[in-house]
Amino acid sequence: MTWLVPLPVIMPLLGAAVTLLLRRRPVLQRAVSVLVLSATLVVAVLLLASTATGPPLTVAVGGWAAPLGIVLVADRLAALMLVVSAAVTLCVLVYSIGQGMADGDDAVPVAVYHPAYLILTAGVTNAFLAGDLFNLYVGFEILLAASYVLITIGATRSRIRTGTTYVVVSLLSSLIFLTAIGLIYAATGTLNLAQLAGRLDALPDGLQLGLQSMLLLAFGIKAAVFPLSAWLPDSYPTAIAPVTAVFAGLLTKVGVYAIIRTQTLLFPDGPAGGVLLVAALLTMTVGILGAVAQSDIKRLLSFTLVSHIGYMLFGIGLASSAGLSGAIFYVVHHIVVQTTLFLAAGLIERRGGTTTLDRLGGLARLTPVLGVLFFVPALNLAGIPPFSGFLGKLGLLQAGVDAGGALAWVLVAGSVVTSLLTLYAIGRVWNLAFWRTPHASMPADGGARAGRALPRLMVGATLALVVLGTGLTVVSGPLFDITSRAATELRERQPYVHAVFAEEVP
Amino acid sequence: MTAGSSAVRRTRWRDRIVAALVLVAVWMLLWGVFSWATLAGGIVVAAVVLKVFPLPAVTFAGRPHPLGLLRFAVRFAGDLVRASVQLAVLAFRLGHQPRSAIIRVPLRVPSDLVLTLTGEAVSLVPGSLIVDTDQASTTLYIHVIGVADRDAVERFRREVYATEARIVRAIGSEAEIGMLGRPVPVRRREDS
Amino acid sequence: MTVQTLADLVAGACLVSGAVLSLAAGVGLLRFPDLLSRMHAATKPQVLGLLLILAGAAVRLHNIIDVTTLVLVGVFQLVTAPVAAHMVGRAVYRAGQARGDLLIVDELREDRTDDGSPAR
Amino acid sequence: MTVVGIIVSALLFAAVSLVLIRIVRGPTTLDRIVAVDVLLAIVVCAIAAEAAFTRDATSLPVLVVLSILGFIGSVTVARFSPRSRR
Amino acid sequence: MLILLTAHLAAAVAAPSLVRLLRLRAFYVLAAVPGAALVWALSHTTTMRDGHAVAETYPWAGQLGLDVALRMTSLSWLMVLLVGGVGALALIYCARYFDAAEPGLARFAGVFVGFAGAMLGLVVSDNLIVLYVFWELTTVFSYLLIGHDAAARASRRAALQALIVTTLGGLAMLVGIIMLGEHAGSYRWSQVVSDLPGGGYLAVAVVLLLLGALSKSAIFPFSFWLPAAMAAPTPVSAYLHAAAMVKAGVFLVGLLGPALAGAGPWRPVVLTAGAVTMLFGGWTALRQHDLKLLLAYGTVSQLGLLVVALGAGFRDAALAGAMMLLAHAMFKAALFFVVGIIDHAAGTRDLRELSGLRRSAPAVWVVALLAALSMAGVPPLAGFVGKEAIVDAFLSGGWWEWTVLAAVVAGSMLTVAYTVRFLWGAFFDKPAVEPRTVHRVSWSFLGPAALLAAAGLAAGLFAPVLDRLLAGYADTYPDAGHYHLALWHGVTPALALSALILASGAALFAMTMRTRWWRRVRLPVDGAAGYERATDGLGRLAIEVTGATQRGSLPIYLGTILLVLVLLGGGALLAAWPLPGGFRLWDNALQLVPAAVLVVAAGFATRARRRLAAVVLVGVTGYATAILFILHGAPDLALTQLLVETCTMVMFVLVLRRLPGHFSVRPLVAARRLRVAIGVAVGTVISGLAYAATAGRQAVAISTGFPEPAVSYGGGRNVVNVTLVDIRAWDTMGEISVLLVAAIGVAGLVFGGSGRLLHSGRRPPLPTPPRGQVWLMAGHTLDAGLRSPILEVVTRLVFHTIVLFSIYLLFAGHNAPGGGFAGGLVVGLALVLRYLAGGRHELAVAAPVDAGAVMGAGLFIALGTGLAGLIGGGQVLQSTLLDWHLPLLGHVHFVTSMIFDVGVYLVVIGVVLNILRSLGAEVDRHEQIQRAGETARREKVGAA
Amino acid sequence: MSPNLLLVVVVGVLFAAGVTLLLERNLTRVILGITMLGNGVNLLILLGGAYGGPPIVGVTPEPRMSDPLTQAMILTAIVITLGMTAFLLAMAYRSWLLTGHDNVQDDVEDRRIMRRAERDEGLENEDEDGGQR
Ligand code: NA
Ligand code: NA
Repeated sequence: MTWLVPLPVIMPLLGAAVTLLLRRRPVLQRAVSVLVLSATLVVAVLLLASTATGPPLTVAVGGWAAPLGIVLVADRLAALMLVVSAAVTLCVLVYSIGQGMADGDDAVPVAVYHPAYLILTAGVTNAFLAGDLFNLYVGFEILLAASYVLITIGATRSRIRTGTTYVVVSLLSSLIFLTAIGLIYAATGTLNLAQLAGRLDALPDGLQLGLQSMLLLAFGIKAAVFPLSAWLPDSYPTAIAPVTAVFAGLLTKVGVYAIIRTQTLLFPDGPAGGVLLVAALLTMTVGILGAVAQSDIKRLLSFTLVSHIGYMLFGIGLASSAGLSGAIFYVVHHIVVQTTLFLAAGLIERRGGTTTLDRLGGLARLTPVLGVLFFVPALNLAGIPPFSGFLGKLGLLQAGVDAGGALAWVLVAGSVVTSLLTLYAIGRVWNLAFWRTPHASMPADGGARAGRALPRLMVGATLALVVLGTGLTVVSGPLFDITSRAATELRERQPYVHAVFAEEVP
Repeated sequence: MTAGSSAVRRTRWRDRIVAALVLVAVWMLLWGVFSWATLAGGIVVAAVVLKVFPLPAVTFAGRPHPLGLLRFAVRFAGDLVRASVQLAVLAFRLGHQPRSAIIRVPLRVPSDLVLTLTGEAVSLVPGSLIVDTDQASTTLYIHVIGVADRDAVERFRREVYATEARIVRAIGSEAEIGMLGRPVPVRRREDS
Repeated sequence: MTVQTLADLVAGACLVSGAVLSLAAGVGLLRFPDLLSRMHAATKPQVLGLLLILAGAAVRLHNIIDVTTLVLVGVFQLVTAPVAAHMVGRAVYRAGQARGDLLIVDELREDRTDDGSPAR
Repeated sequence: MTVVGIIVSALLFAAVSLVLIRIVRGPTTLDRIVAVDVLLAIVVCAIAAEAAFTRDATSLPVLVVLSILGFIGSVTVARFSPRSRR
Repeated sequence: MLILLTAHLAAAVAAPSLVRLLRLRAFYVLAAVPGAALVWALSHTTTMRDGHAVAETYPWAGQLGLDVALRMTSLSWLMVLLVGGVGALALIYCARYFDAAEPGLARFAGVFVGFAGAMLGLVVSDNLIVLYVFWELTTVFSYLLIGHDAAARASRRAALQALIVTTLGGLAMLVGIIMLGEHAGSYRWSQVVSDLPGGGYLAVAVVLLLLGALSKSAIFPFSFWLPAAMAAPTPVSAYLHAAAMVKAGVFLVGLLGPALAGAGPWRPVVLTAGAVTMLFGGWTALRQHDLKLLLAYGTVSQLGLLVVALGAGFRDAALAGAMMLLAHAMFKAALFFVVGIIDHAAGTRDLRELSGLRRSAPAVWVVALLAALSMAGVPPLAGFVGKEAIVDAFLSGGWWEWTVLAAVVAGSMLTVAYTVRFLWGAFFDKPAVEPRTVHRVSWSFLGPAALLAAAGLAAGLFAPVLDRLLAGYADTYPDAGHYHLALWHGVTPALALSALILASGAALFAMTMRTRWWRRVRLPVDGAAGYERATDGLGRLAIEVTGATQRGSLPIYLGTILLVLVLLGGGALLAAWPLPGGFRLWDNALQLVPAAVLVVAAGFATRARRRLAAVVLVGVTGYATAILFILHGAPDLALTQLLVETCTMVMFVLVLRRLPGHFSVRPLVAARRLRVAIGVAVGTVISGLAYAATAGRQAVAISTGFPEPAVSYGGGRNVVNVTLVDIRAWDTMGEISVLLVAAIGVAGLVFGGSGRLLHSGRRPPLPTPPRGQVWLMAGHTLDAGLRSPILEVVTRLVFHTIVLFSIYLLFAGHNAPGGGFAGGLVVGLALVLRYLAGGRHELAVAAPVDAGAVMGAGLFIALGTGLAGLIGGGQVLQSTLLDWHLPLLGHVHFVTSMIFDVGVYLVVIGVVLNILRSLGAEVDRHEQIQRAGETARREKVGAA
Repeated sequence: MSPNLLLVVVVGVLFAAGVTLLLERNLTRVILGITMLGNGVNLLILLGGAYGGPPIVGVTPEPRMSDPLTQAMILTAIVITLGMTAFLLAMAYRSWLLTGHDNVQDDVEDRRIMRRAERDEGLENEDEDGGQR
């Protein structure tokens, strides 16, 4: 089975190479991309099937056994993230193909889009699989570099303006991450995560705190944790819909993943847990107030994105098995749902010509299918039962109540308030964009005449994600089994360390 | 195929082989190992480089003249040392503002290669600098520092012609060497 | 006096004189009144100074692999340095940075056309 | 050789300092570019001198790179510097 | 039960198609589903009479304590009857109420059935979380139902208001549920009751649970959302008020009461809120003109009564409450149906405009009368039985009970008064009003109302039967009650109070007809205004917080991040203080030279006002860094750094040639100082951390284990290169992907949003070169003023040599400084030279292969060696050492990882080429186009 | 390991200067700031590895070798920085092409909300009927 482990990175990169070579054959490019990501999904599912009950799978790249070389580790958390990310990226890819075909690829130059998208995917999977701190950095760089390209695709004025914010902030976070790596290597002489787990423990507390803060800072920017989050709502919404969707859904979660990984493996008893809880509270509340204040659907969704990162931090900050399990479940849920909502927002933009609440209206009647595609994931996001958002929140609230303590109770309250305000924000969108009498600028004939008919492939991809998000409710039992086993594995640390050092040194 | 075209082909092959030989030589110098393996590698690499990046052939009208080359090298080294010392002195001399001039030197041999090599040689010697060139008339415009008066300027002009002559005598063809005997070209555009 | 000591002496002399030429360049670069004059100062460490130091290094390393490399370095430097000087000098002149008051004659000005290049 | 080393280092350091002043002062970009050219030449000298003192040739490829490609920077600036200052 | 729920779900999903197929008749079909629930419940009547429960359990998410545990006991049985019965009737009513052309009818039908299903699930859930799930589902469905007529602003606002208020309560309840569930270790109510916490924990949980129940049931101060929800179509109102939604809260009070009524805050909260609601609702109902609103406030009042009864905490009150619950469902649904009929028939619901309906619609009048009298509590109707039982229950008690009794009596008087007002307003002749002519009301339209009104009569008459069935619930209270439901208990104080209520209620109505002063009496607290204030306040808060945190300015965002860095890092340094000693000033005194240069250049770079000056100064720091690398023993780094520095310089110049020479913005002094301050703080903290981290190293670096296997396993002596192409080849693979994608991005940005990206396309043929020696393929295409024969000739002479050198670096790299990166960059710079000497056409011919293809091929090769290792049975990127002894050539040593390095080499070439094509050639083209445009303009101006 | 104080100072200076430039509004300065920060980080990584001779077997004895791993990391970082610089420069160019300058502009939507906050206003687009406006 271990031979499968590098494939989720290798295959998309290979796809990128092939699509570059096929840059004049759009049809083939699309086929290669879909094929590659489908295969990645299959591999991810196989990895999850193996690790769900078994030990982590590891690969010493090039035969250079840990700690000398780079080791790739697929444990439960990583495998789960791989599955979700592969599924989401595949759906978004199909959506963007639909969009590209409908637009004659004017808005999405295929020659750039497919290689960049596939490289983005490879970066994400690499970050999940990295068992080496510097390789984690490289994974981040891959996905970030690709994201810079994708967020500025089309190079319009607004995309350049907002893209600059995104790129510069991300570059700063990369620099901070690299600084952290330099400091950690200086202090420990190793990069291997499993080995770091032991060596960091031996360092004095103050130094540990310094190293931990630098990592948290770097990942906190990527995950959009308040007060490091303000860049996100400014930069995501202007990109093309599939890009915004996959960024919002996936990229922030890679940051969250990195926080989970380093917090549990490297700093399990680190002194920054309380900081995380405070950050969680602020992220939740400031984020959702931002959402309430917005008058554009995509910006509003971006703020809810920030806000709900707070939920995940809440679980991580609790550091209990239940908290981590809830956080991981929430990550999975949020990847799917936030992506879906941004795809739906893309459809809204297509149908209504805008995502500004000022000028939208009557979508529920004009395009009922769009109503379903938005309403269901919106309720899911707001944590309305029986959707997965509710289940994730439930897990976190249970963990919070179990933990007790003033801060935990404040966070329970904060979570509840955030949930309500999310519903309020979503409800406003629904009332204005979907229920209100259509604005005069809205074409009434299903959009066909104005060229605003919704391409089937786009609707289909969004629908698939809606179904996937709803399906999380049905499989929540087994899924929570996996997340709680993943949480246990994370907290025990030993399974990971043993798996890494099982290989022989060359 | 005419005889003329086959002659052209022969010339082209000769140019290619010369180019390849230069590359192989550089290759050997880079490795510093003079073995058959290095040589073989050099030939392969040179061939690949020339094939992948084609460039117009450099056609030498003449051939290297060892004596001329030696004469040129010795004179060049002498000039180099002399000028460097002069200029260093100039630099350290406080309170002195050196005067300079920009002069036109239309070369006698109408060849880009001669133009370039003369220009390089002149440039390499401290105190003179190619400010501009005119390809059509093979003219160098040279900035000279440390010239006190018109006489010094003319002296320098003669030195440039001497350098041109040494270069042509080192690598030029018979025809080119013959051109050196021509009078120094005069200015064509007095009306400007 | 062994061969070794003699070699070191030669190398030392080369190195020190090369360094002196570099310093002279620095001084000239700072003191010469206009840019074209400074450019002449710049030539010294690029040519003679460098050649001297390379020679010094060659004496010290006296290993065929390294000496060949040093020869190449010297050749490459001799080929490329004048090009840079020429291109910069041309730009300086065309940008009007050549100080006319320091020039005894300027024969290029007589020949210049609108686009900066000399007449054909 | 140590004495030579110290002398050479001091001379090169002094040279670098003067060049740096020119780089900072300018006043034009071309001034700075000329100074950078000199700086690079001094760097080549320094690396070669270091190789000479330590008898360690590993940095020679760096010299080759500098000697064959170092001029590209200034040629680029010169090539694209504005026609006149106006 | 799961089958019933599934049937509801299926029907809800199928409903839209069904409506499209059968139009209005579809409602009859759909009515069968809640009808089936009714029938199913009735079939379990004997089970309930015997005090047994019906239970089913299905697994869901065990980790969360979630299982679909369904359990029907006496109280839930009653609720199933109501939910199913009223639901079925409401659907039947819909078939007549709606016009076939009603917009959104298909969706409406589905949502309605879903709503019924959610309500059904709610009442039969034993797992409290599952109950909450259905609870919220009813909220969502009611949101959609209330907003059915979404074109009306009032509808939308009312729907959102109901959604928010009930969800607020619901979330509080959820926390309460979790508190109880986590304590008990189970979420099944049947198990939670056996392991209740105590003290403040329980009190908090109880308050939270009640918050949910009371907000759902529109109890004061949450009453305001229910009347506003009148915007919904009448069948929805009927269902919402009679059996669903609001009844959920009442049901929850009833469900929790037996176990939690003893908890501290329960009775004060429930009784106070219920009593106030009762009075407030009745009082407000009394002055409504809209019949529907009158009924709605009536519901509010009745809900108060129900909450008081079911939450009082003892058996008799609970029994009375259950009876009242049943009675209310029947008469309230019937009355709403009637209002809907009146609205349809007369075209208005305003009682000031209605007159003479008693005569023109006698059947409606009879049905309405029957239901209304039940509401007023007139014997022998169900309402009477329930109300008398309540009065009786509170007669025997302490201070709380007497107070509540007074409220109940007063509230009932108000009920009588607004009942009379309803009847008078809807049906009686009014002198000043023109009698309404109405069209005939069909029996099928009136049927559901009639049926419910009749059921109210039957329930009154057969009260003792109900007594046995409902006692099953009431007896779950620990205290021993004595009361039995019946029409006649003899002459009791309760009977006297009932008579008093009826009489004074009628008098109150008469008073309201004569005087007006009471109209000015208002409750000091207005929930609706509170909601408005809250949402306004929320909006303000959101704007203020967002305005303060979301500044929209990149420098502020970066500054914030860096300040956090200073705080966290500085804090860590303080914690680590004092830092260990044992430092060295330097490793090598020569380091002082580049260090000094670097510091000076860095300082001046921040102050430079010219773009290129800043670039040059930063470049100097880069060169100084390279020298520091060499002095540290890192020639590979120095090599790459110098090449990169040159490339960077070229790129800067290529871009900055188009930008103005000076920075346009001159920063303010204060802002500049702040920036410097942050910079110094960051520098200090990073220095401190770097010091602390380095000084803190105890363990041996893993890289000390590199050199030996680098030779034996990696086949190379240059450990850095072996690290790059073998030990950490995986990183390198990622790194070339980064480069590649960045280069694609550069092209994307420069070429703009066109699909031509990376396509070299068909080039127009170049002009034929002039005769004579040609040095470059396209040098002659360059402007005469830009050409330089010296540059061309030298380029021609050294180009191949540079490329050759790059190949040397590529292959020598395994054992000496060099490698694929350096080699690729060298080729890239060679191409730069071609471009500089010959212009953009020269670049195009210099590399006739497409940059994308070069990059793609390079990546492909690198990945190929990775996969080759895997396919060869080893690990991914595993390399193989090959040693041959060849005749003549001698020993040939080869490592497959060198092929990987070739991939790297190609990618880097492609990257530089691509960047050059974009920032160089394409920008040239832009410039040419722009200049051509300017020339054309100038000529036009000149001609004019 | 005993830290090299000179490098520690140099790293600090590069960070300070880099941050000062990074916080500017002008994209060219920002890019330069990032370049300097990149150099600073690279030297910081270098600082954390052993000092010594070039890590080439046969040239430097093993115990005296400088740390090859930090060098591999720095090499990767240098090359990545090159790619990023190219990309940012292209952004600056594009920005100039579209707007005539390369200054980073503030976000329009955020500014609007800040203005509302200053004027003590509430939410925009209260629920009105779109058709009626
Ligand atoms: Na010269
Ligand atoms: Na390998």
